[in-house]
Amino acid sequence: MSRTLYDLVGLAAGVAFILALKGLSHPKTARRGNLIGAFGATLATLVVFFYAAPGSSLPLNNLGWILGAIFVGLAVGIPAARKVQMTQMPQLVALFNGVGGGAAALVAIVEYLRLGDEATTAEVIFTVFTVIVGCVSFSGSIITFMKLQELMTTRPVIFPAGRFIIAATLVSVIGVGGWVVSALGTTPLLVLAGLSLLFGVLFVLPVGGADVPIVISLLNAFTGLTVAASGYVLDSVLLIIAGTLVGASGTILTRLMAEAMGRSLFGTLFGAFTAKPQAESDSAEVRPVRSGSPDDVAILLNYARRVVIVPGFGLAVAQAQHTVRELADLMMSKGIDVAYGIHPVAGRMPGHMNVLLAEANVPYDQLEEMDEINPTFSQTDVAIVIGANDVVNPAAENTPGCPIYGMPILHVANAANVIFLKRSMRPGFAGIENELLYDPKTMLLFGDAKASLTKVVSALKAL
Amino acid sequence: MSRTLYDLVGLAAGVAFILALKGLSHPKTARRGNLIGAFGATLATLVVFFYAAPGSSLPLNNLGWILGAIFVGLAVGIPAARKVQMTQMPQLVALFNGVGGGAAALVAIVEYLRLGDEATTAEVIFTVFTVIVGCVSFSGSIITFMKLQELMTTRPVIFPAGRFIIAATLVSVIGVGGWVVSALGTTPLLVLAGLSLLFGVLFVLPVGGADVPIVISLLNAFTGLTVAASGYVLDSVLLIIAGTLVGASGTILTRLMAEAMGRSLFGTLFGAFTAKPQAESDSAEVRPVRSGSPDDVAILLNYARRVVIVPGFGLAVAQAQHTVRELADLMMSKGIDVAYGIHPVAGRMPGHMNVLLAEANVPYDQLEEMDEINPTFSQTDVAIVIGANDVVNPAAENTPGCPIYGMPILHVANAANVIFLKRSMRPGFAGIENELLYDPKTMLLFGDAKASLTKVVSALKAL
Amino acid sequence: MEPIAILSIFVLAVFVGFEVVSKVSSTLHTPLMSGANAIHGVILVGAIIVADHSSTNLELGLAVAAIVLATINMVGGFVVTDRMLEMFKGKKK
Amino acid sequence: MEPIAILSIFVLAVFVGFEVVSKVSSTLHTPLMSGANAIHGVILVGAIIVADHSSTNLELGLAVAAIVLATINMVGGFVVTDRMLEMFKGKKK
Amino acid sequence: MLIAVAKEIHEGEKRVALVPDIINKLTRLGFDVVIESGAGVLSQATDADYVNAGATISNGEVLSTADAVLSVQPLTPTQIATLKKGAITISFMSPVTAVDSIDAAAAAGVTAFSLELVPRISRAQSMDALSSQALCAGYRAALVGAELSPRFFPMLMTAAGTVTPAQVLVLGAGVAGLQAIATARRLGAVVSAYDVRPASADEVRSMGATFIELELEALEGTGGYAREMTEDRAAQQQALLTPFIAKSHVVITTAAVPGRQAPRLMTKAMVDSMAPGTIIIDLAAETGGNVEGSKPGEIITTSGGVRIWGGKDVPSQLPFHASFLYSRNVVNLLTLFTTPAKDDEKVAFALNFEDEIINGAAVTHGGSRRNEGGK
Amino acid sequence: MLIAVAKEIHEGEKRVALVPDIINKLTRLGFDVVIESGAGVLSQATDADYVNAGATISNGEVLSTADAVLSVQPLTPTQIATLKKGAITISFMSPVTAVDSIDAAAAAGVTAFSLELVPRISRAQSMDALSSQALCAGYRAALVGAELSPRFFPMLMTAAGTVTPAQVLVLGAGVAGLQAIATARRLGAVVSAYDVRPASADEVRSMGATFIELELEALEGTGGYAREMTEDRAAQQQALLTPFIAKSHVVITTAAVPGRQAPRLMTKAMVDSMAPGTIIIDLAAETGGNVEGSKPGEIITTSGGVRIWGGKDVPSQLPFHASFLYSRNVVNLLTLFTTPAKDDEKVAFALNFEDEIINGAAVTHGGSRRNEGGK
Ligand SMILES: NC(=O)c1ccc[n+]([C@@H]2O[C@H](COP(=O)([O-])OP(=O)(O)OC[C@H]3O[C@@H](n4cnc5c(N)ncnc54)[C@H](OP(=O)(O)O)[C@@H]3O)[C@@H](O)[C@H]2O)c1
Ligand SMILES: NC(=O)c1ccc[n+]([C@@H]2O[C@H](COP(=O)([O-])OP(=O)(O)OC[C@H]3O[C@@H](n4cnc5c(N)ncnc54)[C@H](OP(=O)(O)O)[C@@H]3O)[C@@H](O)[C@H]2O)c1
Ligand SMILES: NC(=O)c1ccc[n+]([C@@H]2O[C@H](COP(=O)([O-])OP(=O)(O)OC[C@H]3O[C@@H](n4cnc5c(N)ncnc54)[C@H](O)[C@@H]3O)[C@@H](O)[C@H]2O)c1
Ligand SMILES: NC(=O)c1ccc[n+]([C@@H]2O[C@H](COP(=O)([O-])OP(=O)(O)OC[C@H]3O[C@@H](n4cnc5c(N)ncnc54)[C@H](O)[C@@H]3O)[C@@H](O)[C@H]2O)c1
Repeated sequence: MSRTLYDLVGLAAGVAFILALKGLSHPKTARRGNLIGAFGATLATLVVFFYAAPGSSLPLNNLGWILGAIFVGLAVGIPAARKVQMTQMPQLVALFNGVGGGAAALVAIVEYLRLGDEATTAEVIFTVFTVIVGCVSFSGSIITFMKLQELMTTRPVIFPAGRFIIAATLVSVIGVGGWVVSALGTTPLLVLAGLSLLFGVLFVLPVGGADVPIVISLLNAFTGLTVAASGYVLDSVLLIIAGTLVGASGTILTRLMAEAMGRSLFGTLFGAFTAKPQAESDSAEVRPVRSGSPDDVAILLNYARRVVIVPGFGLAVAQAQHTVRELADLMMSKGIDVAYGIHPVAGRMPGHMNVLLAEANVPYDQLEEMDEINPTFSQTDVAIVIGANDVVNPAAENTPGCPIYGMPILHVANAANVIFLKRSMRPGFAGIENELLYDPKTMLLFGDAKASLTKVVSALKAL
Repeated sequence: MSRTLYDLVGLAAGVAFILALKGLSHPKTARRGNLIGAFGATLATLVVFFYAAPGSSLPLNNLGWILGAIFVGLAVGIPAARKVQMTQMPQLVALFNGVGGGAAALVAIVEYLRLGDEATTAEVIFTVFTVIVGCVSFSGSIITFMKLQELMTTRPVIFPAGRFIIAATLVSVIGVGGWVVSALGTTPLLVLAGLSLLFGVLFVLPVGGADVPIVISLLNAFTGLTVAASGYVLDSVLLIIAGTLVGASGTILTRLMAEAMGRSLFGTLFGAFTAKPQAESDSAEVRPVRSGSPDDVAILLNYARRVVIVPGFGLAVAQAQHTVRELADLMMSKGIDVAYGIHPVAGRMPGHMNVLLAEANVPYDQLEEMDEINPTFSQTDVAIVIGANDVVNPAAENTPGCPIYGMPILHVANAANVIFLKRSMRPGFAGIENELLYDPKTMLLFGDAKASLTKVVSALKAL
Repeated sequence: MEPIAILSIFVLAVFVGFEVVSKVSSTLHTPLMSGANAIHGVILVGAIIVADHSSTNLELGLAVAAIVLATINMVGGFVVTDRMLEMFKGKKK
Repeated sequence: MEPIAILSIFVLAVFVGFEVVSKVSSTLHTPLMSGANAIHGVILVGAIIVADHSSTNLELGLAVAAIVLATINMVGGFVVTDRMLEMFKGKKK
Repeated sequence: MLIAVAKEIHEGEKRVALVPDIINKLTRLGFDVVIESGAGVLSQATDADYVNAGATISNGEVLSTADAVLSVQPLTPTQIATLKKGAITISFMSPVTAVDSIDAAAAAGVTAFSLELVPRISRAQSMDALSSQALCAGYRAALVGAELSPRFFPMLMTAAGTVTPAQVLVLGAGVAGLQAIATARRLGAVVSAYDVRPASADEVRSMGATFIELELEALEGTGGYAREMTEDRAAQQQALLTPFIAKSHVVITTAAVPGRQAPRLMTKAMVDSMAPGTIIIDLAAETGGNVEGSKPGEIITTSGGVRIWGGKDVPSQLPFHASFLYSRNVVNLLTLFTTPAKDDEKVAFALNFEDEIINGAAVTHGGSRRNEGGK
Repeated sequence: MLIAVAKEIHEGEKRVALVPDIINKLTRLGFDVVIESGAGVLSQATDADYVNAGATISNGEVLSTADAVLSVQPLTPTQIATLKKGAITISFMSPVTAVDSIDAAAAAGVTAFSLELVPRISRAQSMDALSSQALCAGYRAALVGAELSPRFFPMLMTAAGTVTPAQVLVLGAGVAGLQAIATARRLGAVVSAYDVRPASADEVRSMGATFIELELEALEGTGGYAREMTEDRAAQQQALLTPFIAKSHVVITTAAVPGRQAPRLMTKAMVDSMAPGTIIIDLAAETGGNVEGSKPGEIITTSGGVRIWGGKDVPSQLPFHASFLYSRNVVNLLTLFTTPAKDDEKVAFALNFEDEIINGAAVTHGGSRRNEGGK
């Protein structure tokens, strides 16, 4: 196979990766995007077997070892990916990222060993970069995996003088890296690898559980850059393009994730250098809730077959009746089945919701009484609770003695997903906590109902 | 200056061009984008003077000629661009595009002359491509310029057997191109240039006035590709990147333009081959109107300081009251001054508009009576007429004897821009034509008012 | 390849990478990260190349380890991404 | 430069070109076209290079003509684009 | 020149032909305005308000010296007899019902304008008192319907059960009908409507109500008005409407054909098909009634418990705004044939019978009747 | 077990304690239901409707054999004397105004439930007849205000000039006040409101009206009710409200403090500050009046041309739906202490005075009075 053809196939695979990322950034095309990516990767892998670099001959040397190793990889990777539970996916991604980083580091080391003194300075620099970043990614990812899998504490691990140790490690990594470049040699490189692995561990330990996904994303981007660097050393356009793509898109993605989660990227990453031990003495644990963005809500709605809107006093306070109707109309135009579930005492006046919704011209036949709608929640994909609280509070059924005990409620908890639009964690009229807010299937969208709905409408339109 | 530095600067200019196009595709950043592009171009130009290709020496040969030519170019280009009237800009762009194509063709010819027999096949192929496309672009642009400037008829020029002549020309262009590649030589190249110029003329002649902008855009994209091809021949990364960028973005843009204008790209381009003489026997001339897209409307609104909404019966028919309020709220949230101008007999019942707008909760103080609002139109940037017609029809003032003569009207024509949202060119209640629809400052957005408004709202939100 | 060519490719790929993901919605953050992660599994290609080049046992061992890791990364990555995206499947209409 | 490098650059630049303009609103179509048009005026660089290389009068003449045309294209293009964009200037707030 | 406004003497008439806030428009033209004491009191305009607005109040007779007399109801023949020769009077002076007054005006050499006859052209819309008063009547019709109904109009879902919305049916969707639709819809009722004019389907929908399509030919007259029905057609329409009427809680009828008796839309049988507690508002009661058995100014309760409210002087029931709008209509018409005071010239009337509006609306002039048939 | 519904004998009472469509709920539990003939006629329920729904009609006396008697107004002492010992009666039997009946019930060994005393807890909302009837009253208040006003409520821009919207002021924004706000807003009026409870500002705004903030301390009582005002505070409030009242076209007052006279919100001077033609709707007229000079069931016209409508049995003016809602409240309360028929067991009452609602609402039991003060 000619070099030209080989390069062309590599370029084609690179194009496939671009299309894959493009596809993955839109819900409608995400699956197809992933398949295109897989196709590109398969193509790129297959073609190496048919291309013999100048000087060597087909079939590849060590073909048995190569095929055996691939087989082992498949035997480990596929079942792991297949069997993992939905909730454990993030740690698996972390692990996969880590092994990728490890592979890149190993490739760099082997190539370095082979080239020996022939290596140009540029090649050595890229090799050093690959080894450092690959190792950091490997060990860091392992730690994030352990945190997410709860094999270790999810809270920031901070030890006395930790930040000095981390800083010292980083300095030595850089120092040894310089040593490798100037002196060459296998030993310094292995020392470098070891130190990098240590730095990876130290770097991730002080990161708190909530920030871990951001760190994974960052390590992912870095791994991409190591692949690009390997591409330089191995003279492969494909690796350069693929690695750079991942590096660039991963960087953007890391920033987007940090923004979406309301975290400071800087704080997350350099927390390790600034964290002080006393930070450990946290206040009483706050119960976690799942809060989402308008985009998340829009996507849930977009892929629902049936949505029930549950309005309450907050809808009236926000005067969001027109916007809620707009949302309902939009969903209906997408073929989603939409109904309003009206609790008899929602609001602060009998018929409060009717007054509001009639003002927004919501057709009367879309309004369903509590007794009509309650049996339908089990066939409902999303119940979206807009400024209501007491009327969906399960305490009315299971907490004898609480002020609303005995009041019939809307059984939104029977829906597959529950979305709450409210401004805060404050309770409603009756002043009692709503357990449903902490339910794993609940997503909270904080903010004034009108503002939130407006954003959801835009996001849904954009899908 | 080292080759590396020279290349780096070229790459930097390429990046500037990317940023320029990125900026130009968003109203907020468009001007800055253009400046970045200009900066990149200046940088790229200046740096050639300091880089001497291996073998030659600084200063450049023929420096006087070069500087003189640049000076002439500046002396011609700047005043032309400065003085041109807004309405004549498209033809100027066409002209600029044409001279660009001509320049690319000349560069290719000169390089070909210089290289002589040394040229590789690839170089020759690229040269031939550049010469053909550059010449077509040049002569085609000149014809579009003449059409737009009304130096010749704006209607499709179709002559008997025209399509056969065009096809024959194309075949000879390709044939001579092959001849140049296989035989080399100056004469064939000049013949090629001549034939290409002829083809450019023939290609554009049958295009009707309305389609001309699409053709300009296409020629622009092609010129971009010739620049990329020259980059290959001249071994310049900058030219490759810049040319490819223009080629790619120009192609997309051509498609977008054709879509926005509701034209078939294929039909426009290959009209030349399919047009038959009898097409000339057109029906009575239809008066041109300016119709826009929701995006156009949104941009006009976004950059307005004061907008007056003029609702009419069509708003009621479309039941678009809620959507119009949403639009008004959105504009107000952007700091635009918004008022509703209510004509006393808009609709079909006294107070019809009040009933509608009150339903949508439009605050009463945003509604202004005819006598209040009329004097303010001259300070109004955009008057958006939604499903109204008779109440803004100037015939009421200047066509004695027409059914509405003597009725006071809203003087929307005094606003800087008038937008009409209606479904067709049909008249209103009184059944008389509205001259204002044909006014150059009027933009029509066809479609049901509610659907149109919904799109405008989305577009405005996206800005 | 000439450095300027590599640099150009790098710069352009950075732009492409930035552009294609710059407007992704937050629900797709995780699948996108996972997909990108799978893509860098093509280091497998590099691992195979170095395995082919390997002359010592050390080199071969390390290369084989790299192949195993890279395969896990690539194949597992695409499979897990696909699973994550299952929610976007069942859309009627 | 190697063909594969050039091809890669070309392909990536095509993607960049597609991506950056793919969502432009129609009001910007004309300014964008005009801006892109100005950009291909960098053929001026090529024209200067060939003018430098020119050895015959014919070559020089053609090259000089190319420089004139390219300069008009580039400079005029940016200026006219800027004028078109004046409407986006006066935004307060 | 003196413009006089007499106190309305027709029973139940609460409007006044001129409200204080428009008087400055007349005085600015150069007119003097005199108001009979107490003329505005039923529409919330006190004598003091008039004086403040620039009019004079007279406790005695105001007509004999006036150059123009404005009123809502037509002046009686007795009143007309006291007018100056050549004086002008503007009022609702229908050639169908006010024949006496018209004859008297002709005899007295008075130029009488009938607001009913102002042509329905765009330019005349500001003088169109039929529209402005129909607007008031339509609003009242819906309000009275809501007031009389034993049911809520809106839907309300409450802890004590769900109140279903009232079904309101509007027959005749002219100005009054459309306004009745609007008002009933605002209150939350589910409204449907029927009319014979083809354009009305769109107009009804534009108010957010449902239009009832019957498979009957449209009856389009001239000037946007309807034509009269044949008996056969009336029977067909009644039959087709019966099911819609039977399920309504409130029916509002507003159908009219200019210069004719009101069309009969509902027979006794149709009324009897309705449930007890349902309400019928017949705005056309004064011109013969759209509904069999309706009496102007009365609420008739049928044996089936249906109440029929017969409208009488309905706009008068909203006296403040009805007068407000009426005043403007009258003043706009007056201004049409007025040459304002300028320099030394005094204000004067200039009747140009070439003008479609003046020609259409003047029923008497120079001692004889004009415009026999109405339009 | 027999449940009886007597015809209401209180003058002006048009409601009935049980409407036909809820009767199947009682018969399904195992009750027999007897209705005095004609009991439902004023709320559009004929005897035939009751029979169809499963009740029996009695032309004679129905009370003496009944185990439970449902009514709207409290039974008179005479009626109570005819009841079986241990029988149950449910009605509006206010410990403040219906002392005679309560004493009679105690004496007769009857268990009397007062709907006024049902505690305002979430579980009891479906039995909260005060709320359901206040809803009817609030709707009526706004409708009557619109009906009486000589002005349009909505804004209308017409060829004859622009009608400005009515300014409506609602004082007291409880259930009735909020519903009045909603209805007036629907009609297009510009509505503002005032109340003493701190939560009411948000509630008023949630109806789209403007809340009037006065610099006065809030008066929050228990159970979501207001506290009584001191005289000093009353005077301050009156003074601060005067400018708002003076510019209103319609004022609707609904203020109440449970078990107390209605607070005086408007003095005569405040009434006089209003323009002629303005309307005051006093929903509290029966309990002393929020407005000085209001009389229940009458329209008082002041010398300044202001009309004050004094509410009397206001929910009765919407008899169909008021009865509909009331019936459900009563049935829900009854069901609370009913053990339904099952297998061989007959339906029975099981009064559990541990239950907050039963304990709160029962005013007499076992021969003596309970719950002296009201809540
Ligand atoms: N219907 C009646 O007749 C009546 C009368 C009196 C009392 N009640 C009582 O009122 C309650 C009604 O239940 P409900 O579920 O409708 O209301 P709720 O329980 O009072 O809950 C309302 C929720 O809306 C949220 N909210 C307030 N303003 C908001 C805004 N601008 N945007 C978004 N969210 C907003 C609040 O949370 P944040 O503060 O976190 O935003 C609050 O949790 C019941 O307890 C009922 O018994 C009813
Ligand atoms: N107010 C009154 O009391 C009253 C009573 C009777 C008559 N009139 C008369 O009615 C007229 C009122 O003037 P106007 O300007 O309000 O109305 P108009 O002159 O009748 O014009 C309405 C315009 O709306 C457009 N339209 C209709 N449906 C639409 C939809 N769904 N989406 C978008 N556009 C739609 C129509 O154009 P397309 O068909 O192209 O969409 C039409 O040109 C005057 O002539 C007046 O004299 C008034
Ligand atoms: N262009 C203008 O200046 C102008 C001004 C005001 C009104 N108009 C138009 O004039 C038309 C009539 O207005 P109006 O309210 O004065 O009319 P109207 O009072 O004469 O009649 C009321 C309605 O009754 C309807 N009607 C007649 N016979 C009927 C029947 N048998 N069954 C059912 N309905 C029947 C008529 O079609 C009309 O809509 C309307 O379309 C209105 O929009 C035009
Ligand atoms: N949780 C429940 O089950 C439930 C049910 C119904 C009503 N409520 C609440 O109970 C409260 C009272 O309802 P209501 O309508 O029966 O009350 P009400 O009839 O006792 O009083 C009417 C209103 O008058 C107001 N008021 C009293 N004195 C006043 C004064 N001096 N000036 C101005 N306003 C004065 C009160 O604050 C109240 O809002 C409301 O907040 C309502 O939302 C709660």
